[in-house]
Amino acid sequence: MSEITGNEIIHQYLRHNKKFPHVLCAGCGHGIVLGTLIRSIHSLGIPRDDVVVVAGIGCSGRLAVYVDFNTIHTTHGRALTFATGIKMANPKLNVITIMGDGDALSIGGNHLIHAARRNIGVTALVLNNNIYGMTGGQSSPATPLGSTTMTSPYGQLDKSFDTVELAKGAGANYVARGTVFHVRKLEKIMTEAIARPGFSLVEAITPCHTQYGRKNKYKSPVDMYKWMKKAAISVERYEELPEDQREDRLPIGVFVAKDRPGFEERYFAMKAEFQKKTVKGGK
Amino acid sequence: MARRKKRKEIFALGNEAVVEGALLAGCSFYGGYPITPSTEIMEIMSARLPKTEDGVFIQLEDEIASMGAIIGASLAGRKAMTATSGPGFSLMQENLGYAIMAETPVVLVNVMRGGPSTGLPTCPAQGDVQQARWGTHGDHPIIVLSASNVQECLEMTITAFNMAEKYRTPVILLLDEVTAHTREKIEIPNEGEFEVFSRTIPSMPPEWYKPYEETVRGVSPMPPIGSGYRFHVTGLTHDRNGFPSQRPEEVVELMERIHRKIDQFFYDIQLVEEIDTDDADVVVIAYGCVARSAELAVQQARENGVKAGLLKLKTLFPYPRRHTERVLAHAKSLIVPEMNMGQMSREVKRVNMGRVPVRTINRIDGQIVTPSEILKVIMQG
Amino acid sequence: MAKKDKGKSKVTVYPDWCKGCGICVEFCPAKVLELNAQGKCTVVREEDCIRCGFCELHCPDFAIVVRDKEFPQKDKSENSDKKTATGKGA
Amino acid sequence: MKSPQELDRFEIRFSGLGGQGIITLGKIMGQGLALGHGYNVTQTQSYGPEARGGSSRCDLVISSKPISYPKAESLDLLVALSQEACNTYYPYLKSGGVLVVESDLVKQSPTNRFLGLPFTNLAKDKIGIAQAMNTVVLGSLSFLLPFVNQGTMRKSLESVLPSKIKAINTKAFNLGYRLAKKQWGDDVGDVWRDEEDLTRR
Repeated sequence: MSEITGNEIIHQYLRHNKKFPHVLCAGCGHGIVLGTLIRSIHSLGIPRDDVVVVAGIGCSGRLAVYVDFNTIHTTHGRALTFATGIKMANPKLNVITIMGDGDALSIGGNHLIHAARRNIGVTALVLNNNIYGMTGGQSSPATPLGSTTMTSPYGQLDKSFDTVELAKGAGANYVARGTVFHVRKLEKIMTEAIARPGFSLVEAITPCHTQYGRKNKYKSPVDMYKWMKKAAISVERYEELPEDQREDRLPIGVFVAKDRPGFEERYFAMKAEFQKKTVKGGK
Repeated sequence: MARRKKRKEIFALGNEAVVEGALLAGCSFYGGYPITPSTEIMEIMSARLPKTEDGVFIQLEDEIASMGAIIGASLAGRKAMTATSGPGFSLMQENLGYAIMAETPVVLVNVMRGGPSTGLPTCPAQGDVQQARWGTHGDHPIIVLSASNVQECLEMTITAFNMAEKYRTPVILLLDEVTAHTREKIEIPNEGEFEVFSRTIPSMPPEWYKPYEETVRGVSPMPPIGSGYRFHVTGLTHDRNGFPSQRPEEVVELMERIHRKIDQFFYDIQLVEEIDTDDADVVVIAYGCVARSAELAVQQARENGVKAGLLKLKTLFPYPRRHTERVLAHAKSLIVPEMNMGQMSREVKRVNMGRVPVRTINRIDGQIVTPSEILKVIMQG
Repeated sequence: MAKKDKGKSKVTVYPDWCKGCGICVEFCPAKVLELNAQGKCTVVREEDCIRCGFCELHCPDFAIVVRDKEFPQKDKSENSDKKTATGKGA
Repeated sequence: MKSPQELDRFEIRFSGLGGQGIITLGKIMGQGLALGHGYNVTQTQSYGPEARGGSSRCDLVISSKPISYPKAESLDLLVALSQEACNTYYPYLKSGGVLVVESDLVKQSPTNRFLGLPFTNLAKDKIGIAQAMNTVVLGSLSFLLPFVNQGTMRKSLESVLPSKIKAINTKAFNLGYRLAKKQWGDDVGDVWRDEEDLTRR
């Protein structure tokens, strides 16, 4: 490991011909997630030519353009479908998708389920800010019950979707959650997620003060970070809490960690079998 | 011509011939979702591709994902395709637009069935012609090809891949249920008897590479992801480097180039077959399985003393205007039979500009337009 | 990082990139940073920095760099393209 | 291989119940005529609900010239292996066309001019498996149709079958051929041997 740390590493990976600061709002956590992703890839020593960042549409989709990897900004909800094609076409690549909560859970929900079920060797980052930010703050599947948004002016009527439970249910190989307040922990799980075989999902809780916070009693971006600091609790400690104290707490950490071979590994193993047979048959 | 090696003959379905053509063209990636009447393409691919050297087959969760996956595979350097029908084609429109904007070569085979909606799943129709042209939103060029018999299914699939790679664009091959589900004897061409075009890859140092550069041909070289040329791909309007841009001059440059790269090669893209058109008074303009009926009708009309001819469209879009104008030089009337309410006759009328009467024969009952129906209209003079 | 590192750090803020969200100012345990009149982060008590790294890790705009006072310039190209691949694809 | 007889356009429809092997029969015969005999052949078949729901149909158009219109519209030969199929498709038989029926399953023929054999029971009793019925039909038709060369068709049949069931199908094919010759008579195919009858259109 090099002695240089933090943002100096990140600066090396940013596209120097792009304009900074980036387009995201002041205090938006997405930049922190991007920084964390860069440090994770750096710490794994993966050459940048081998990294493919596939982003969806929305605020999170804008991240891809800033980093000097192979970057693809796809259509709304479809990042995982492009990623699946890329991984199958060239399994040597490290394919990482960046999606928002509306992107991954609403319009792209089916793709998420099947990427997990198929166990395709892709790392999915779900940047959950509880809102559709880019389009001006409409409610998303992750918007908490009772929250005020542009499309739920009288309060969100349904319960927010639990990304972790969804991924677990769909059979993902590795499922973890972190927040942009607990950056070191987020970096650790992100690094692990990228290094694992098969499908890994990391939900990063990242606040949107502009579209969500302001309308829901978080006066400044800082208030949202304070909320994360207070609400987040390690999954181990969360499990020990009695039911009635779990209400407002946000378990973070690793929920599932398996090592099942990825879809692409199984596919290419099957192909290798055929090739062996042909060689044998040929003699 | 030199004496050629005997070609292998097989008795194959139209859908099977598509697979043969795709493999000959170098297709090594298929992503799809089953739907009648295109399913055989997928089934045969699932058996064939894993046994080829680098072939990848994957069944996706829906048609949206199928398009996404083949675009991803194409960006990673593969010749990729999918096949679908009716409702699946509707779902593919979203990412079809992405492939146009990101200039990603892919081949999309749509075996048309009756619509709208679930429609007539197992009956033929030609109702997706204008959807193929204008289905995805925005102003865009597109190449749409067609085939009217099983041999052509093979040949036009090869052509579709070649055009996709040459022009860095998605190419749609529109088949119909009849053509796809007819078995016929076809000849598999030997290596060297047909052209295989593969996208050019950049040969300059990566720092100097621009993925969307203005070139003479309008098409930039395209490296596979992971080969050292790191760049950004987006469905947003972008500059020459691929980065999003809203500057009017850059938007115009991009949009004009993606139109121009198709427009200036009409002579290469617009394919037709002319049967007895040279002296024809009555010219039938047809495509797909209806062109077969028309061929018989034209032949029978000639036997009955009427100078009839057939202009068979193999390229539907960009519409072969030049060829139509040539037959208009002497034709006294045009007949456009098709299995829809008149989707291609619009294009014919547009070129005709009222010069000669254009008569249409339209069937939307899931039945093919028969030779006798066409003959009847021809004989009306 | 521990208190023994106190005073050994150089904290740099790039005002062009700072959007003044105030996260660094709020959570800095040694109150090294403040928002200035333009609303941008400035270093006011550099000697109190305990090198916890919070500001650097949490700056969404990559606008803060904390490095050693004694060695302000590091070889920047060193780690840009390490070819020791690990992880999924390798 | 040289075509044994000039054909303008000869249309056959195989029809019956799902599971009788009708599509396979049509495919094998089509392949034999296209690749073995060198004719132009188009084969189409029923798809969709009606194909799942019990009835089955498979058409062949055979010609020495390129075939423009691929579907059968006016049948020269209708093979009906069920009563329902016979009722449905008899109207499509052109005048002078020949009807071949499964004589145990088609109890009421719409015409007294038909050729029948109890194909299913023949397969069951003489071959030992009812599934070989379609091959018995193929054998009979190879006798009936003057442009089909028995040896070529048998070879073509054998080339598409897995080795496990090759012998039994060859047996079924020969049985069909033999019985057709015996029951229908040597001159049964003469109706198409006449040049004038063959060159319509």
